[in-house]
Amino acid sequence: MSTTDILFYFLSALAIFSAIMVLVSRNPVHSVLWLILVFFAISGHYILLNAQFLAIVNLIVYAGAIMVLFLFVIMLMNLNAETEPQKHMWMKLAGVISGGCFLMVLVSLVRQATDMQNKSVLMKTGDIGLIKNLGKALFSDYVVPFEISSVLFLSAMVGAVVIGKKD
Amino acid sequence: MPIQYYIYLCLTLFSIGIIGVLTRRNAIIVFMCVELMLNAVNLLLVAFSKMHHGVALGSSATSMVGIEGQIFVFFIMVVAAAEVSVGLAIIVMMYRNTHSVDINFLNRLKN
Amino acid sequence: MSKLVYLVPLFPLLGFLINGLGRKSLSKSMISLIGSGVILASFIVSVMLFFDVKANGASVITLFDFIKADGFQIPFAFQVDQLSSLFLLIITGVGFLIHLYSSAYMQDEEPQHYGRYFSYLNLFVFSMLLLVLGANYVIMFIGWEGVGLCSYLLIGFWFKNNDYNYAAKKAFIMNRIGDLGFLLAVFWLLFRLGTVSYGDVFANISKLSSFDITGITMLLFVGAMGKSAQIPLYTWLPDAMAGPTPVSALILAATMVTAGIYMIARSNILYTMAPATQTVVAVIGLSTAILAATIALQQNDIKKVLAYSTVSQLGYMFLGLGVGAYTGAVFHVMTHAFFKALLFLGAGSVIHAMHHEQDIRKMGGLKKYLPITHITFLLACLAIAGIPPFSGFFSKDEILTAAFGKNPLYYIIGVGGALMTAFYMFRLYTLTFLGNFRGTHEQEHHLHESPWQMTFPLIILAILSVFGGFLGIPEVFAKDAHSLEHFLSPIFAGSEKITGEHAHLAASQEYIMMGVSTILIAIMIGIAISRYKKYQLNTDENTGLSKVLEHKWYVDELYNAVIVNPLNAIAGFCKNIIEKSGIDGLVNGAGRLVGYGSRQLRLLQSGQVGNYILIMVLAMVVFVLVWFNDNAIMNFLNKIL
Amino acid sequence: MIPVLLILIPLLTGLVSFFIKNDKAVKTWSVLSSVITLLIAFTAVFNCYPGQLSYDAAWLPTLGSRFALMTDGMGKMLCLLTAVSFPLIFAAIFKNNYKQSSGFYGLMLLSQAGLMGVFTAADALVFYFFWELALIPVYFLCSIWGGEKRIAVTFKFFIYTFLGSLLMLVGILFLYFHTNDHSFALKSFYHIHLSGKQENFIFWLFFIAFAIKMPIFPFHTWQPDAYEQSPTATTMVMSGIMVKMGIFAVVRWLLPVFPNASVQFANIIIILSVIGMIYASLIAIRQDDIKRLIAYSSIAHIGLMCAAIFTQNKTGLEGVMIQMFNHGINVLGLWIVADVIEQKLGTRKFIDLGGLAQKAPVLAILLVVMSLANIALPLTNAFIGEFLMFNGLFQYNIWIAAAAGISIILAAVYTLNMIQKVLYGNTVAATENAVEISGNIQLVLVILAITVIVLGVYPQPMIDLTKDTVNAILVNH
Amino acid sequence: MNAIIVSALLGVVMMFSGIITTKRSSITYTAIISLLVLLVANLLNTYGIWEFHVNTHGMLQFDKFGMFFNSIAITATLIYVILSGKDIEKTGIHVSEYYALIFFVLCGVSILTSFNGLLMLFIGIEILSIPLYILTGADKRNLKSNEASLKYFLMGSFSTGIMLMGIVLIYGATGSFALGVLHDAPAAGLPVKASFIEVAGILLLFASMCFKVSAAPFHFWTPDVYDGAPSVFTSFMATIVKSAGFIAFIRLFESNTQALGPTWKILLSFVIIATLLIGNITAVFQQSVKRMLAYSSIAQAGFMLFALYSNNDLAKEGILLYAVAYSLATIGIFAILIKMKDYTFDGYNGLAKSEPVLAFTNTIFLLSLAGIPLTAGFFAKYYMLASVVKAGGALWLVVVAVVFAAISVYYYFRLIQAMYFKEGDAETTGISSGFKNALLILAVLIILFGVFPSLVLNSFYF
Repeated sequence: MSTTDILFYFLSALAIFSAIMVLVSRNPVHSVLWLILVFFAISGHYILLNAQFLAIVNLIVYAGAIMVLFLFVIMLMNLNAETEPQKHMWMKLAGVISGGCFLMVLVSLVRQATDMQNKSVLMKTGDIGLIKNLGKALFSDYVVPFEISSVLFLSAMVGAVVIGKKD
Repeated sequence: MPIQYYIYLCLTLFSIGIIGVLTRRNAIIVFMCVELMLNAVNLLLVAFSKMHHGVALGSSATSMVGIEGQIFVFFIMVVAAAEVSVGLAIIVMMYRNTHSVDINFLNRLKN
Repeated sequence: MSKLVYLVPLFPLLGFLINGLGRKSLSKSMISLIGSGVILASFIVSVMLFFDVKANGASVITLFDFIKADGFQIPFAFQVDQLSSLFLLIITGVGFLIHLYSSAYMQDEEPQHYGRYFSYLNLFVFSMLLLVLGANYVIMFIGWEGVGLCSYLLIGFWFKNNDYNYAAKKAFIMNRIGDLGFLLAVFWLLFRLGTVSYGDVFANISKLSSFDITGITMLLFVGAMGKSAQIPLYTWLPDAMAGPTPVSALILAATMVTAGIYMIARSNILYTMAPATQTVVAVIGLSTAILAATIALQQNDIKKVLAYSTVSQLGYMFLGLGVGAYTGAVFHVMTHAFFKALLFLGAGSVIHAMHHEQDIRKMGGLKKYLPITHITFLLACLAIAGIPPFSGFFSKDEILTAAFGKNPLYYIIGVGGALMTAFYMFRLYTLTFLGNFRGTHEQEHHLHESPWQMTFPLIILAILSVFGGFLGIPEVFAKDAHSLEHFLSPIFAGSEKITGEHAHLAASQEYIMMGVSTILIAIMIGIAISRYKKYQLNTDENTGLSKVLEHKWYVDELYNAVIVNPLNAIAGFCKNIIEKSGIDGLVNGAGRLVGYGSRQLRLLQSGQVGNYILIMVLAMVVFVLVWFNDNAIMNFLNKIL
Repeated sequence: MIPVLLILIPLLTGLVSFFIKNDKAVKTWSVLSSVITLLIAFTAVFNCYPGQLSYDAAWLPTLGSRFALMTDGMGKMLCLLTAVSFPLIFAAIFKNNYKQSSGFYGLMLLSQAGLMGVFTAADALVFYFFWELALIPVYFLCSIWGGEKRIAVTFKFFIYTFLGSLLMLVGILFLYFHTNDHSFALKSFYHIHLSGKQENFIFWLFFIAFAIKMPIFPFHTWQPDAYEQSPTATTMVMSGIMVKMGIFAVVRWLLPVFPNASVQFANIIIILSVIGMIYASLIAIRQDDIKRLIAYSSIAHIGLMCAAIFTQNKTGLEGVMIQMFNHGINVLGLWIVADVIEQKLGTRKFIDLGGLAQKAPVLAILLVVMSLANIALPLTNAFIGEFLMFNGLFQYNIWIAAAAGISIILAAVYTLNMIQKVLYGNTVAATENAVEISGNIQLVLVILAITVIVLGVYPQPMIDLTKDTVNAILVNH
Repeated sequence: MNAIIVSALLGVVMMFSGIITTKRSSITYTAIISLLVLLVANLLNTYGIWEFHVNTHGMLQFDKFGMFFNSIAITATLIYVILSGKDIEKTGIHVSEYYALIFFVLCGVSILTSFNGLLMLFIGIEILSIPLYILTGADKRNLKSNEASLKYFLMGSFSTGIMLMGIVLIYGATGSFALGVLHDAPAAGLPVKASFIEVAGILLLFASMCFKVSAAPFHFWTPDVYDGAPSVFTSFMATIVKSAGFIAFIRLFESNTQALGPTWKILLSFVIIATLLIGNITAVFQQSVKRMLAYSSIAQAGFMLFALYSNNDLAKEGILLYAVAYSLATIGIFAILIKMKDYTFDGYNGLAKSEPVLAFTNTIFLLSLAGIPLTAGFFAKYYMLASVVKAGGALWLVVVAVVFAAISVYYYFRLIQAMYFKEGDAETTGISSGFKNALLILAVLIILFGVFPSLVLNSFYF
């Protein structure tokens, strides 16, 4: 077992464990922290896949900006384990079972997928994940969606104003 | 690393996200679970992109195949960021009016 | 001459229109003048036609195409031949007398009702003439239904009284049952032959199978049952006495009820070729004759007695038709028209005098108050009882003799009926005219003979009743003296050819039969007179058979129990259960189902985001499962669709 | 051009009348419009302009539908019926006062336009359009001016018939894609070739639509309620003319298009119709309301027509043709009488009626004439039609004819019941002060009565008028 | 390209218009003028007269179908603003922002009519959705509006997650986000079921698209959101946005359905029947007209899905006509609804007496929705049914559909009954004669398209 494998398994286990902890934590603040851990694990995966740019962005944008925003909101609302509402047991069970079913059917589909047999992921090498290459592609081939997504931000901005501003 | 591993990993994370959406009542946590789903997607995208890249490298050493996957991840992050800003604004607005972020509390509209 | 035949029905039609439209503006005398005048005019034309036919034979006059559809053509055509011209004479002749009689009898009515009465009467004559004149079964059917309508209108003439209305309705509906049979027979003919004209039908009779002929004749006979009041469709006729008495005389004695006989006589070839039907006709005719006669024995309403007597006599006519004595039947129609019209008019005179009292138990001794009525009534009674040489004797004898030739049993039963006829007629006569007056003093005070418009027809009809029989003197008495048979022979020639020459009875045997029956009848008359001469009014209930007879064998009750009530019940069931709960319930149920579904499906929209997403996730799982099992699903769908 | 005028005149005048605010003016306007339509219909019937009897213009080129109209014998006759009925209806209700009468008359005229369109359409899509156009105004008429339970009842009626017509639309679409030239034209439909299974399926789609419209047992339950609750003028349109749409449609769009299926299923349909006849007659016997009685009687009569159509012999079809006209006339008369009684006495229940013959003899006579026509007495118009139809039925099967014949007897029972309970007997509280009918209505009823008699004595022109249709349909077989 | 760029720019213009003027009505007029500009720009592009030349690298592909739909959407928005502009002004203080968001939505619509890859689909859908989350919550004081907004947002982002998973799986199987690759996979000789990953991706993508067009069982957000959102924005969402969703749906699945084999049709027919069932049946017992319209929009979606099912030329023509008919009628109905004081059916009682023009036009709109001939709605439904019949093999589905269409009459006509046949005094506010005239013009348009649908379709064919 190579280092890559070990790292893969470790990061995977970490991601899944942290993800589960996001769910089971009663305290929303803990959930946020566990989620940040998931993001870290995923960033680790990115690095493993030699997608450095995304790894960084993931950390900065997600783990950094977005999760801080979440944390900020939760703190603002003063949410904690005591105030955290809990679903009825049966509803939780139903949720877990149906989510599990969803996983099962998808996994069984993947297992049967013949075209995915014998395909492997290029680990650690490959330079498409480098900032230079991504940047080149982003500002040449993908300039249209890039520009258009500015509209998205504009509307999000307007939205934040409309919704957030006190009348 | 076989692609299946990544697929299973990402599907698992994705499903955990779904389960979270289904089992939690706190709107913020639910939203976080959606973010978890998006991250699972991102990881899978990168994995696929590397897979396709690996295949393409066999024929051409300078191939850029697979880069579109990573670009897509970039856009997902962009969208997610926008969504988060709007979503949190909505949640805060809700909280302002009801002092609650419980989604079960959202039942004035039904039937 | 025969080109003018359209005038015959046209006059009454004009009379109907003038009287109907002008009933408010015309005076009573004007109305009666028009009403009777048009019939007289028709009578005169009929007489001319009669002699024309006698001299030149039959002819068919087509006026226009009534229905010209694919495959067949029904002209509006009249047939003037021996049979129809004879009936024309009876209808217009007796009809005229009755119109004349009515003008006095109905004098008490308000002018507009008086006008209405005459217009109905004219319309009736018009329809009857159409029936008789039509050159095909459809025109006959028009008249056939037309007289049914007129009888409905006339029976229900006094429409304020709901009992009368019921009687009228009953008459119409029972007639309709018969009409359906008639109509089906017409369709059958059209279907097989593509024509319903008498000439074409009788000429192409060989194209019909014996099943067809039997079926057609049976169905036609069903029509005759309704119109001529035979078992089982006879119960309307006694009830129909609700109408004014002249109407009873016209419709129920002289004309309409004999339509069935006319029709069968008209179709004699068909019947001759269908022996099975003939037997049915004979048996039903005979049964009706006896049944009605028994009922007549115990009736107390003067008109009811006459009504059952009519039914009974009609039965004899059908017996005649059934045994192939077509001439005899027609002969009896004629004589019956005379004496039964006379009886009804006489009864009307009595009722008129008694101020609408119809119960014979409350009469008696009217001999001295109503001399003309009395004499004419007596003559009519003798005629109907069959005492020689009155007309009834000849006609009835002809039928019975023919019946004997077919089956002696017919004869014996027939004679039994004749005896009953004699008995009840003279019971009626005795109770009415002999003995002491049993009515109130006031009635007695007002008793008087009727005006000339009423007595004149009585006298004429009495003369006809007495001498009418000489048209058909049996061969036993004088060779070739049966002038009626000679006159009608072209009509029945076809049948004669098939049945061959009658096996004549020995003259001596015939004499003995006549003698014995006459003696028996005379004895019956004697018994009747002696028994009821001293009759005193008692109100004790009859018992035993008398009670059964008084209640007409409970036939009406039977019909109510077997047909009317179940029909009502079924109709009610359809209306209240099948319609409301069944079909409409299903339709409304579909609506309610949608409503119920709506209320239930709404619950799915629980308002909980968690539930919504749960269902979405499950749906996606189902999507994948469907995709996995698409073959099974396709097979299933293919199977059910 | 004539068919276009027949549609356009009521359509435009109808639209205009919405804007006429004066009661009197709108009534006069409507009468005027309907009389002009009648005159045009006469020119069609008497074939004054033989070249103008059809019309064809581009409409939806991409869909293969053309605005094609034509008038064959059957079309002419039904247009004539429509054109004759409306002036008579308007005259009969001239004295009635409706709230917002401009709307009332406008909608009436619109429904006339729809009916004319249905009877002249030579293109399936055009036909469907007018089929619905005739329905919508009637829906509003019934719902606004109807009786107490009008809303629910009309709603049921509307959804029921609308469902039927949607099924027909599916059928039309299917046929359209199976025509050789991708067209909705009648001719293309006549030359269609379907497999047996397809034909059977589509046949029922069409038939159910028509069966609901006619209506045939057991699709009839909307009808008595709708007739009872509608304003009588609308009921006259519905029962006098609109039910003919169903029969017309069967003759024009069902028999020739599905020759095999209509032979194959003839048995079922005829038996259903005959059951319906007897069933409706039985129910009519137990009705205690004039309008409901006439409604059920109408169901029975329509049942006979439907049965006669499916015998598919010339006699039966000829009978159906003229009976369509005759039934329209007769039932119109009956409704007018029912309306008069309701307007004057405020009740339709037999129990509150009686003795009207004493108070209003003219009305009584005319009602009797109409009733006699209703039971198809000879020398009334209905006899001819029923005679031919029964004849056709007899050729098909003697036992079915005999069973159907029972309804002849039952018809007499319920019709005479009605006459007796309304006209005869002694007067009761409601009829004590009844007065004779007045000018307009008397005139209308007399016209109808004369038509009844004239067509009963001399029906040949009517038979000749529709002969071409009958021949064309049966030749197609 | 014009529509995308101009709408984005005009969105910015609208944003700033709030700074330049505080007069609300002038903002509305600016919006109307801007929409006209947008329309002209799009038409110039459509007729090939002038356009922004941008190298999209195959990300976008403009065709007449898409551009024609843009025109429809823009025109519908124009009508919407003309009719309901006053009510947009009343919703809150951020009038210019609302208009800006509407323009951004139109930008999203233009992307959805021209996307040529899953990336643009995704971005387009997000640009379409995010402004809607905000508009739904625009009535900030109203708890219902808050709730609707949050529900919409949570479910919307969840469905985005599903969609992304679908896209990724497809990418994994085909190595591309382009639509063409997806189409070619089965054609390249692969056994239909070979690519399980792709199938899974398509199924998930399908599910998320179903969510966007509110097809059952992904429709749950629709009634709540339509009900809770400010009516004036519900009108916009239920019409223009929804039709755009369908255009995207059809674009996406136009030619790559073979990958799913016959299952595709089974699946789709299940969805169609479920949608028709839930939409129609549940609408029957609604007491609020607004909520009824929400369910009715689900029912209409069921019909629009037929275009997807039959997937032929007729379907594409039909969906355009459907978009026109449905949008115009619904905009009209909502415009009237907004003026009502009481949104329940009883609130409409006697409207015909107090406001005959409103009642009349509303009737026309309802008849159009019900698919009664002589209204545009008839031909819309007609095309849908016709396309399925033409595609063949699913006549039973068509029969089921018409049965539901008959049921739909029930709830549409309930409103007509309330207006015309029931006694009551319906209260309305702020009705100007201009508003009435606009409604009348709209009604005339609907009838015109109902008699001559080629007016719409011919311009599609030029």
